[in-house]
Amino acid sequence: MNHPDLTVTLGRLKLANPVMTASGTFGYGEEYAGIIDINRLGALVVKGISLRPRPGNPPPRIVETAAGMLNAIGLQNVGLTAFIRDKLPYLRHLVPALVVNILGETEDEYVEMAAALSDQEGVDAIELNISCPNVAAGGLIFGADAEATSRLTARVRAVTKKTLLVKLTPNVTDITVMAKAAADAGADGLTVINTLLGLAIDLTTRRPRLANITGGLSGPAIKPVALRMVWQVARAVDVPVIGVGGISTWQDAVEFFIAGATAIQIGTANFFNPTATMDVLEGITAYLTDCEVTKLTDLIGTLRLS
Amino acid sequence: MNHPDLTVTLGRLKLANPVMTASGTFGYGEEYAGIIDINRLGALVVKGISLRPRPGNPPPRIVETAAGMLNAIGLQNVGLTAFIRDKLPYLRHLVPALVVNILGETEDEYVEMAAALSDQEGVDAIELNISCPNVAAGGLIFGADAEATSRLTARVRAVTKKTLLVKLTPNVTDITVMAKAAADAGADGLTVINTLLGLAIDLTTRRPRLANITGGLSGPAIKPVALRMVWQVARAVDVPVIGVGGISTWQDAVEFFIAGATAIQIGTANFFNPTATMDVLEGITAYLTDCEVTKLTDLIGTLRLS
Amino acid sequence: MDKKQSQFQTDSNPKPGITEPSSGSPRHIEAKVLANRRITNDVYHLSLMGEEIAAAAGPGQFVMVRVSQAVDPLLPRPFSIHRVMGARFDILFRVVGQGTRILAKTAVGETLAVTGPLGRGFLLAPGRALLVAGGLGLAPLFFLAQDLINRGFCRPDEVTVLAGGRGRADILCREELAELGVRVQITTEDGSLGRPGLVTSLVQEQLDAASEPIRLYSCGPKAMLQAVAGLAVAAGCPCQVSLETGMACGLGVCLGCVVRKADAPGPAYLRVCREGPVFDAGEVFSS
Amino acid sequence: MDKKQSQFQTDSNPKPGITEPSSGSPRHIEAKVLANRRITNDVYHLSLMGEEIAAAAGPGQFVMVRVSQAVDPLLPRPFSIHRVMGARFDILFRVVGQGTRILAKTAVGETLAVTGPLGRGFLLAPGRALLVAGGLGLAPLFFLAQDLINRGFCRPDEVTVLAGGRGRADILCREELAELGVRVQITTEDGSLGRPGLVTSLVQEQLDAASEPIRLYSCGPKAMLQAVAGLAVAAGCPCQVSLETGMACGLGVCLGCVVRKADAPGPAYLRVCREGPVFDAGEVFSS
Ligand SMILES: Cc1cc2nc3c(=O)[nH]c(=O)nc-3n(C[C@H](O)[C@H](O)[C@H](O)COP(=O)(O)OP(=O)(O)OC[C@H]3O[C@@H](n4cnc5c(N)ncnc54)[C@H](O)[C@@H]3O)c2cc1C
Ligand SMILES: Cc1cc2nc3c(=O)[nH]c(=O)nc-3n(C[C@H](O)[C@H](O)[C@H](O)COP(=O)(O)OP(=O)(O)OC[C@H]3O[C@@H](n4cnc5c(N)ncnc54)[C@H](O)[C@@H]3O)c2cc1C
Ligand SMILES: Cc1cc2nc3c(=O)[nH]c(=O)nc-3n(C[C@H](O)[C@H](O)[C@H](O)COP(=O)(O)O)c2cc1C
Ligand SMILES: Cc1cc2nc3c(=O)[nH]c(=O)nc-3n(C[C@H](O)[C@H](O)[C@H](O)COP(=O)(O)O)c2cc1C
Ligand code: FES
Ligand code: FES
Repeated sequence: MNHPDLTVTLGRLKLANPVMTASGTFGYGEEYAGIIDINRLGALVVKGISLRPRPGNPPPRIVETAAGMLNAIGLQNVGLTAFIRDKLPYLRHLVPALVVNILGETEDEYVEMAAALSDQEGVDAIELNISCPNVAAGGLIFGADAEATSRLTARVRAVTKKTLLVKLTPNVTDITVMAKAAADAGADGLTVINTLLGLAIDLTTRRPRLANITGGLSGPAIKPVALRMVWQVARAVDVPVIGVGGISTWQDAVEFFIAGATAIQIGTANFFNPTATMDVLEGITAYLTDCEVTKLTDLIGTLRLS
Repeated sequence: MNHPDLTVTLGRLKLANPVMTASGTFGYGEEYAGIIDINRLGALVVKGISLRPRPGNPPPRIVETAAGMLNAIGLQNVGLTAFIRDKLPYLRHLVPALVVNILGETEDEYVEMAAALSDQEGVDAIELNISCPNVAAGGLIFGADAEATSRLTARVRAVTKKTLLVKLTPNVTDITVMAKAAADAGADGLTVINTLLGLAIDLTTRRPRLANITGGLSGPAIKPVALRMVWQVARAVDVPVIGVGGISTWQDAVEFFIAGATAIQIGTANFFNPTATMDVLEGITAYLTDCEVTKLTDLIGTLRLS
Repeated sequence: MDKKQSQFQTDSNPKPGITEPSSGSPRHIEAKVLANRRITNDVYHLSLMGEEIAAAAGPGQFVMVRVSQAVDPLLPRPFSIHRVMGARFDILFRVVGQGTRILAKTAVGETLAVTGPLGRGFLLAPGRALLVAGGLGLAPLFFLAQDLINRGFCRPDEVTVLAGGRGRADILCREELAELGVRVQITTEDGSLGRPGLVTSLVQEQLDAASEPIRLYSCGPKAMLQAVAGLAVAAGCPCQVSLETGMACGLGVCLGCVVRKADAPGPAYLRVCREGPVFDAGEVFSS
Repeated sequence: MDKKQSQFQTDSNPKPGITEPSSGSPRHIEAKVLANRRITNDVYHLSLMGEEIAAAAGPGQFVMVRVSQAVDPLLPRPFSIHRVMGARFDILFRVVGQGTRILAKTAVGETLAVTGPLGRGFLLAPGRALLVAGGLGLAPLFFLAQDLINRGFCRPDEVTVLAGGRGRADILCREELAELGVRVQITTEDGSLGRPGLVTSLVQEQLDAASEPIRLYSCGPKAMLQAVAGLAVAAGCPCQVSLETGMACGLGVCLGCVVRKADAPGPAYLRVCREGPVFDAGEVFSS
């Protein structure tokens, strides 16, 4: 059999393959340059950007948990202007599609950022983070409210022709409600999921182990929850779903495709296995070849229920 | 220092110590009799009982996940009548407090069961499972709806003087809303949390790995989420909170006490360490002694935030 | 379930008696590794020290072994008891995944948390015995053969072991069986040892040739068990089968390991760890 | 951050030059375990094969080691590079928790996934050097002492190592240091070796006695580093400190390992894995 066709489409954006990095876990790509060939990625999602630079939360910012980790980085980033000036020139020339993850404290901030990025050559998609649990203002409130999700998505949609992804939070009763709100308001794709809100306590000091008190749980621990939500969302909406949450092996990735994901993002796995993206890419290719599936898209959403 | 005082109070029920078993993970106690001295437990929570016997879901019913497991047992149980007839006589004579976990398909069923159990000597508390994700009718719908939670709790409260615990689901946007609903309607305590809804897929068959499709995620993987919710609920209500979710060591248990739990339940840990309850009990005792805390209740809710 | 338990009164007698399978109160111990030897390409022979378990174990029972102190993998793994010698008990295991991979690396002198003996083992009975093993199914059947002889149920020449495997490497314990003096016949799918083909062909021959009633005891892949049970029923011979399913607790509390009860009116389930792993074929395979 | 990076142009030169700390492009390799020896009660000396890492490593840099293939523990562990010999590099580690417990059991011949060399190491400079180690802080400082001499920054007698520990067992590498020919002074809190008390008392003496400017390089517990930095500032001597924080990636992407930047107008953070682990004392301790 020939090399299987791994291309997938998100809105009008075509990816050479479905393997993306998850925001906040891959820096701006450069950091991995000596370790993997980042040009083999389908897409690179950069760390969340805010309108103004943010110093982030005080440390400690991370805690290891059973098969997972909590983080409360607090969206430390250089801000939109510096991003466009200092980071984009390098990123623009990479082969993978470039997805810019943004987080605003207000609707207006999201809209302003999306508009500014729309003019930027080399930015292929905007991912709205309406689900970051670690920022006091903004963030979670949008993601847990269908009406706010709808309004925000529509307003951003109105100012950009770039592929628009909306990243959903798992910390809701029914994720399909938020998914439909975002899809109906014009999202080209949905990223499912962000982190689960968690807490860890230091027995010696009796303080939270994160300075921010709570943080976002990621890693293999959350994979079953992420997979369930991807499956639910993929059945509920017509736009492509990007699966993320605990994916660390090609087997994990294939589960997400079968559940209905069109593409997948790898987050925490980059930390404990810096070649995770490449391992997953190679594994998917081999799996499709073995199963004689010529196109990855033929695998998507093939979960058998009876 | 003397042996620390481990007694805790749930409603009018006094427990010799805060270590309980979690429903569905300890059978009816007998099974562990050769392995640990079950009379050293603070309380024993039996497998969920329904009004009529239930065969449960077809297999496969369990899947191992990273630091966790999914289960979809489907509440296989002998039914209320057989429970009272066959199991209660043995359970009644055990030292630990006896908590009967019940799940109804309708409000009326819950009320009928609670009323029947109220007459039973040896039943110390009733735990309303309004959060089981694996039963098609009933279960989750109550737990994700504050009004339904309130109404159900009030109706059950009206028919029983036994200590009434309400067990909450984590699969909601804001667990404190459900917690307040249950507490205001007369619950003596809240059990936090039941399992997170998850999915796993078999790559070979492309089927869900559970016959029930989705299942409940438990074990160390979910501990950070459970701890966060216990902390949130303990701050939101005045009734005692029973912490459950991923507790497998005494350190885990102490985190829950600091977060605000009055007692803790051990579930999945019984499977991978059948002496977990005793290990936790001994560890808590040693910790309190080391820290010169004379009463466990002095530890509860002592999380330092500044 | 209740019916079955009362029928055998299992909990009152920790040792296999004339007609009762083993099912005592299990113990949880830290067992020292006495040996961990690779015996074929992917099969290991693990010896553990544990008087409480060894003394109570009967053929067909199993232990749950926690392979590491980490919570990945989370759950203990079930393994049949292969033999007991004084305070020592052995298991044979094949490396198939993460847990057994870790187990293979466990060094002599380390300890493993083990719970057992668990489940209901084989019901021993006098008279001619046909033990049908597929691959590692031989692990508990060796223990059974030994016990049938040592406890006086059978003379060695009354015990026939049929061992099937894919190839020569799958046929285990040949020397040990020879020492016992039982009759052994072998099939391999690739013909590299014994007769080429499936073990079920030998079963049919044995049944055909039998002049007296013969009891079947079988352990192996599910398809094989089902085939063996079918042949036994057709020949009117009693047949016990030892099943495997995924397990969390091994103690009967999680209700995760069930199989459908055969020929029940509605859906009804039996716990492999408690009502099994050894069942009368008719309990789990409908005829 | 950006300012600092451009100041040192770190990424362009993978080897420590006259004034530049090491900071090349890290590699991710499967490194074979050549030796894993217990050298004190709870400290191990691990030797790994990895030309790519050994060749690029400079003193003060570290590696991330994944202790097992399981996802518990999930994250790789950071360890300072202790020495390099050809294609081999060594670390010293103390068993303090789950990860190091597993690492201690790793056998010769197994492989470990290792990423490195990581971070910015010590800035080497000519002239008298005072290396102040607390406990395992000696691991990277030994490498530094060796490099200062081998690369011609210092004559052996220009390098003084002050090693402090709780007791005699905490004072590591005494023979290796003796071979290097550097001056060594020891303090232990329990007085079981060298002078009783804290290493900082020796630092003060050295500073007091110094006739010429002296450079301090320090690695150890945070309180010690802070004290050493304070003494150095008071004496007007440059001081580098190597910090430890919890890390997830080691590569600068997770932003999890930060420390507060000293004397910045608002809150600003430095990544220990990237801008560090070696900092100029003034960057991280306010004066
Ligand atoms: C009562 C009982 C007795 C057993 N006795 C033995 C024995 O004596 N020797 C022995 O080697 N094994 C025995 N097994 C099977 C053994 O428990 C599994 O092989 C083991 O748990 C696999 O663990 P793992 O982590 O290596 O593989 P996993 O990573 O858990 O699984 C690897 C692969 O094996 C499959 N698998 C896992 N468990 C089973 C199972 N029970 N049956 C079939 N496929 C499975 C998985 O689906 C997966 O494809 C027994 C099982 C039971 C229930
Ligand atoms: C840049 C850097 C270089 C290091 N070099 C060395 C070295 O050369 N040799 C060595 O033995 N160790 C070194 N460490 C520390 C080492 O990384 C930790 O000891 C190790 O990660 C502990 O892993 P564990 O799983 O055994 O312990 P865990 O179970 O993770 O932790 C056990 C206990 O140790 C504490 N702990 C964990 N990590 C640290 C830390 N970084 N600092 C202080 N306390 C900690 C925990 O809070 C906990 O109380 C270094 C750390 C960093 C950041
Ligand atoms: C350290 C860290 C930083 C993160 N930063 C962001 C971010 O800036 N924006 C965002 O949308 N998600 C962020 N995430 C969430 C991840 O992109 C991803 O949704 C989540 O971690 C689940 O995937 P995983 O289990 O593969 O890590 C971050 C996650 C981690 C662990
Ligand atoms: C196999 C299994 C069966 C369970 N059955 C019940 C049940 O019948 N009723 C109930 O309220 N919770 C049930 N639970 C949920 C547990 O009581 C507990 O809330 C959950 O597992 C989280 O705790 P853990 O992580 O310590 O297991 C079950 C959990 C498991 C794993
Ligand atoms: S394995 Fe838990 S009931 Fe059988
Ligand atoms: S450890 Fe990830 S940025 Fe430093």
